[in-house]
Amino acid sequence: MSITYLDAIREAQARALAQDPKVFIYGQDVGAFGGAFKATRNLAQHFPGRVIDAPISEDAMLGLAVGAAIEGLRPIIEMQFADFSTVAFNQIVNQAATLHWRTRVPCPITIRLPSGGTSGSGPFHSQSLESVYAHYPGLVVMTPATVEDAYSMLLEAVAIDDPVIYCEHKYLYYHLKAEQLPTEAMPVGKARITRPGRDMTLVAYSAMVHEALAVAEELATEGTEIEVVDLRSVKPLDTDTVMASVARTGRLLCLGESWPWGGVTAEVIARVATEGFDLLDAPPQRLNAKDTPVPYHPNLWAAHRPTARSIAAAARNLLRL
Amino acid sequence: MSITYLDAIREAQARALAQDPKVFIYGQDVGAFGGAFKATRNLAQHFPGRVIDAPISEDAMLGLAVGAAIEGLRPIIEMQFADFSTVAFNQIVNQAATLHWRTRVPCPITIRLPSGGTSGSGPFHSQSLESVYAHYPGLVVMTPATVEDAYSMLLEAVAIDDPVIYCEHKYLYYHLKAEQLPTEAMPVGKARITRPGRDMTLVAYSAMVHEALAVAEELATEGTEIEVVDLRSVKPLDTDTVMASVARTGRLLCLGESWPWGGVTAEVIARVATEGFDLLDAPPQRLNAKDTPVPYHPNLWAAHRPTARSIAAAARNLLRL
Amino acid sequence: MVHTLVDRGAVGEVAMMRELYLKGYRLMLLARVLDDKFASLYRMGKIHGGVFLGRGQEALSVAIGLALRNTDIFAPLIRDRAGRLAFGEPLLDSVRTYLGSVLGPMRARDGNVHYGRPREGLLPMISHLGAMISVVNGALLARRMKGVPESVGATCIGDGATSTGAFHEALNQAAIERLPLVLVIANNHYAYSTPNERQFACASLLDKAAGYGVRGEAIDGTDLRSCLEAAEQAVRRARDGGGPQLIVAELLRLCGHGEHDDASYVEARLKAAPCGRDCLKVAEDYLQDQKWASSSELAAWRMLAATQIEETVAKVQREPGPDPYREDWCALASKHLSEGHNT
Amino acid sequence: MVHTLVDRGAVGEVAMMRELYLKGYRLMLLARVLDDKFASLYRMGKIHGGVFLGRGQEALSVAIGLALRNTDIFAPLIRDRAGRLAFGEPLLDSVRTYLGSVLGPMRARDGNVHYGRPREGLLPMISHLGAMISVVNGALLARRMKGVPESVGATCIGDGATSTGAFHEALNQAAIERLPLVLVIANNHYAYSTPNERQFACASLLDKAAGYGVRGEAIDGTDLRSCLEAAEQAVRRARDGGGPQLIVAELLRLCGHGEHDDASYVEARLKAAPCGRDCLKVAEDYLQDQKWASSSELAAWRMLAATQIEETVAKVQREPGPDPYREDWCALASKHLSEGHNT
Ligand SMILES: Cc1ncc(C[n+]2csc(CCOP(=O)(O)OP(=O)(O)O)c2C)c(N)n1
Ligand SMILES: Cc1ncc(C[n+]2csc(CCOP(=O)(O)OP(=O)(O)O)c2C)c(N)n1
Ligand SMILES: [Mg+2]
Ligand SMILES: [Mg+2]
Repeated sequence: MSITYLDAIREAQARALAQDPKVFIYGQDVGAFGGAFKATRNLAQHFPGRVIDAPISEDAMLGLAVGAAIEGLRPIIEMQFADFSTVAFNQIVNQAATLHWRTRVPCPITIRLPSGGTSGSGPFHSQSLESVYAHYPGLVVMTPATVEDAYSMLLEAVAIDDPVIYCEHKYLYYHLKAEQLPTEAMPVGKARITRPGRDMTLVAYSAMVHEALAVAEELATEGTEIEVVDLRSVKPLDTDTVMASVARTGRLLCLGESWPWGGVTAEVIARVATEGFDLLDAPPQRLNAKDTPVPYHPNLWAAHRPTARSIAAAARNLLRL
Repeated sequence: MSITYLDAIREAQARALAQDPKVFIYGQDVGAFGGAFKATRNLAQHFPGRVIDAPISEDAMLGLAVGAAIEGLRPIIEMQFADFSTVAFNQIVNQAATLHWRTRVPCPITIRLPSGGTSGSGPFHSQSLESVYAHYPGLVVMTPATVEDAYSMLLEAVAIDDPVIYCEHKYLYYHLKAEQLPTEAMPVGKARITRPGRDMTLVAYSAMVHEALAVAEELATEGTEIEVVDLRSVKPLDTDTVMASVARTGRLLCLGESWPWGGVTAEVIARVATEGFDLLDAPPQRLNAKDTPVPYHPNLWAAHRPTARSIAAAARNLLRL
Repeated sequence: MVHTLVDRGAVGEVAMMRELYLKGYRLMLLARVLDDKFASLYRMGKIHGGVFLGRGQEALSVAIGLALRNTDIFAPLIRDRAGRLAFGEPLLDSVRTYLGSVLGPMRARDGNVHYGRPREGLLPMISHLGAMISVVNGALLARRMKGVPESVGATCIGDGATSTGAFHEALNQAAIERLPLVLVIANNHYAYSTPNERQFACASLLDKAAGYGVRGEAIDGTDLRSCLEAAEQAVRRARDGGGPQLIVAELLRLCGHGEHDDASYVEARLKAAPCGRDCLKVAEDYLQDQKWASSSELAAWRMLAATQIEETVAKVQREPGPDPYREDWCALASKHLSEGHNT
Repeated sequence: MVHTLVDRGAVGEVAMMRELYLKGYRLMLLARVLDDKFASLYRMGKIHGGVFLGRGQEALSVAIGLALRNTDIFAPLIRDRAGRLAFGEPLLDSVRTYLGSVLGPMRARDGNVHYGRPREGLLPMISHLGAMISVVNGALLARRMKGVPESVGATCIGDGATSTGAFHEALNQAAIERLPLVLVIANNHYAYSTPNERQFACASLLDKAAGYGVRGEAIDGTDLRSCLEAAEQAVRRARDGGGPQLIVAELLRLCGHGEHDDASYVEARLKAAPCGRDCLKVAEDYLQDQKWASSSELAAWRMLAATQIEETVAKVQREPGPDPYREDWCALASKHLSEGHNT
């Protein structure tokens, strides 16, 4: 049996619903239909009354989640696409994210954002918004890159007493497979050394981890050992693991699929530069998507985001190869 | 005669309305009442039908602005507080910011955000959102720190063929005075060396520029010369001027009033670290607000944001004083 | 606080209404005197930031608070001092919040009208208008899911807030789920300086009810009795499974938007109109007409309220403000996930 | 395109309606055959991303497009292929957009239903539902300010989009400014898989009109004649200063939400109901009843449409896709303010 990233998200929700009567799911078409991506398929049947179809009202969807959380429930909100969370933005950043700090009452909400680019999806069905949410206090932002993490981190997200922005990458939904679901997991907030290497640290998260691994493979054939760090969550950001890796390699390249101004790559580099300056044998480098909306056409889309090709070039450059 | 930062904003709008019939102002209470901060006082009387009261509908306010821009007008939208722009977020980042890239049709909108903290304003009337907007492609983000810039940059904002997020700092409204309005101005996108100095570069913008100057004053009495760079606009960000300054001083401290994760200070440091690594004689440093909502009580508010005190400490630390 | 006007014959009815009316009046009075106190503290520079009063809206607000049980949910807005007190909020909460006492429910992290006790069903508003309605929906849905006997949730908004997308999405959401929501619109004819004509084009805000498929009632917000009856009925209907109830009350804000505002834009014709009456005076006249209270009693009650408030303010003024060095500066409940990366 | 049914006596009336009906039918037919072509190209894997069709909604859509002048403003949504063609959009635009030709109006930067010509009053939708209505308002307000003789702006949305805050804010805004907006709600009874019962609780979406103070009309969206008449009247009323006009049409989506969707959730009772009729068949029957067209003419027209489309598709398939190295990768119109900081 083989499990996709998408299956893992469905299984995690099934388990969360089974384990805890306080958990429910609310989102457009999540009920009998099973969701636009089928991430909730059959859940409405197995958990009657706990997988609820929402109207096209993202603001009210999030407001409702906060009210339910105040009453002790643990809602999972599915946005049909991450891009539409902009309509719920106010309730996320000003209502959910401030509740505990203002009142001591926890706000355990999981907001699932089907994120990231896929060919042919265009400017409004491709966005990666992790950096926007991570800037705000009061939110945890997860960016799982593997089937195992998709599963265990979603369970963690539901268990955490704070609003969690769970960025699930649509490109990984079907492309990524695992043999079985994990039985244990790394704690949230810890980055993973996905591939060890001595020559350079390549920091990535979400779908970019796989581009990073491809590049590491490629350069390995040329005798260069790249260490790939998967951040797993961008807030909290595991500076220690990144720093420890840079301490070993002396070189840092950071990857992000979102826009270049600010965001994850800026934050990672700023932290290493301020706290680990002397560990660097060369200027740290970053690679992001281009500073335009995400294009529709495959030709443009492939050129808009970092690819194994552009990453390899940046890596060679950094390694003076 | 003495002109405040707020007067300058009013005068700039008066001049824009007088110069160009395509300009109009739309916002809550901006008409006969003159706006919550009186930034449009008397404008409705002088420009009948061109200073329009809006309902409490931020999303529709921005949508209307985009439609008017498509028809060749140049709307100025006043948000009553920057914090409420979250309700218009979708129209700003997905409608206004993508229009030109998608269709070649320019979208000349000026969005005025009364920004930043003032004592006793609390979590929802104090926010600094420049970093959130700067992350998105298709927006220009201005953060004037002086009366002269408030005036000339607002006129520029109206003249620019793109959506401009104009962050006007509420703390400067009355505190800042000038003798007269400027007759010429620096181009948008150029940072200003507000105070030259050889020992360290202190990068700031908006209200933080004045904290920076106070610290420079203080340390000058001890024989340390701090160079204060006012970014003026955070997107575009004038990396060249910052880099040139760091080339002279070898030391960089970057200030921001917004939250610590990502944002302006991360972007500035990331750029200097990647492009000007060898210019640095010491690890670059940053100082932001704390990672919580902006507190209501003056005691907490003063401790939440960088102050002359905490900045001076960071500067001394960086200078090994 | 239960106040079902079960029919035990006219006499019982009248007796109950008298009791309820008196209770309502005294809470209105307390709220009014408290608001006056906040206004004077503001003028004396004793309050940080803005001050927002409910003057002229006490009858409506108190009626909502009284119609609810303390096990219900209430999300007051900026002009609901009276409703808060009626719902059972301690006088201390508003005083501590306005004076920035660290002992207040928001620990001086938030201020003025932004306070509450979520654990006790009293939801603290965020500033963004319309945003609280769907939060009430969520609390009500949660209780239904948990199987707690149907509790009611009430929230108040102004005429201006009806223009927000949040209002629309939330009322529609409540209607779809047939939630026991009582949504009270206080049409005080202005949103800050903006008059109704610039806020909506329907003949009456009540016309919105049908578009959501909810029951609506229009009332005179200056008349305590109409408010008490309408609120009680709406809450009962909601509790009995009648779904969301909309109340539209006509009244006037008898103060500025905030104490910084002289409200010079308020039209004389409105001040002269029925909606411009002071609900407190209306109630006092009614009490005396009905011989439910004498002028001396009224005076005594006012004294009592003033004393109670002076004592509370004096006590709170001796309480400490927050100490930044004692703050954990952590926005997360999960401390272990905090970055501590705070500078 | 002007089609005012000025009264020149019954005969003239009938002649004009015949002409208009025939024009409408042939545009519906063109849209239908085009949609079928896109569906087959999708199945052949010749289209990147999703394909969204207007099958079953052509009568309503075409009526809006025909009622407008080409100097008016039109913001179509995902199911408005017919309305676009009726408004005067070249067949090439949709084909180039779906096939990703760099010569298309969006230069392959955006795709499928996200295209238009803002300069010609044809606004390209963003995906976020409800977001285009206030943009139409802005265009209309601008024209009023510029003093161009009142042009009308029309836009279509679905039943699901009525739940968005954007819909509410924008319709209210249009009502306040009394803008010549024609807002068409195509109630096809589903939002993706979500039925009306989970989307709103009012008896009819028409009940919303009064809450905004706008005029509303409910029509049978499967009957071309009713659609033509309602659209023409609404546009005229808007142009004559009657303020926003709401049209609520009952119909059914005779395809999946997108071509990836088999729509198995659509209830049989709805398919059997009047709203489930295929507007194209209804029109064909009507044409024959009225002796306005013979079956052989209908067949010939369909052939003609097919040929025209095949030629266009063949031409576009020879056109180049976008070249990433030719792109300026700059989102700003003010190139000098671009950071060029693109990696
Ligand atoms: C979304 C949003 N936009 C703007 C504001 C600023 N604001 C605060 S109160 C107010 C007027 C509210 O009017 P109304 O809803 O009628 O309530 P009232 O003050 O009359 O009681 C405005 C515009 C806000 N709080 N929220
Ligand atoms: C704000 C927003 N939320 C969610 C979506 C995803 N979405 C696209 S189409 C659709 C259903 C729309 O239903 P309706 O408005 O009835 O139009 P129809 O498809 O039936 O023509 C949804 C939920 C969206 N586009 N925008
Ligand atoms: Mg009001
Ligand atoms: Mg529909």
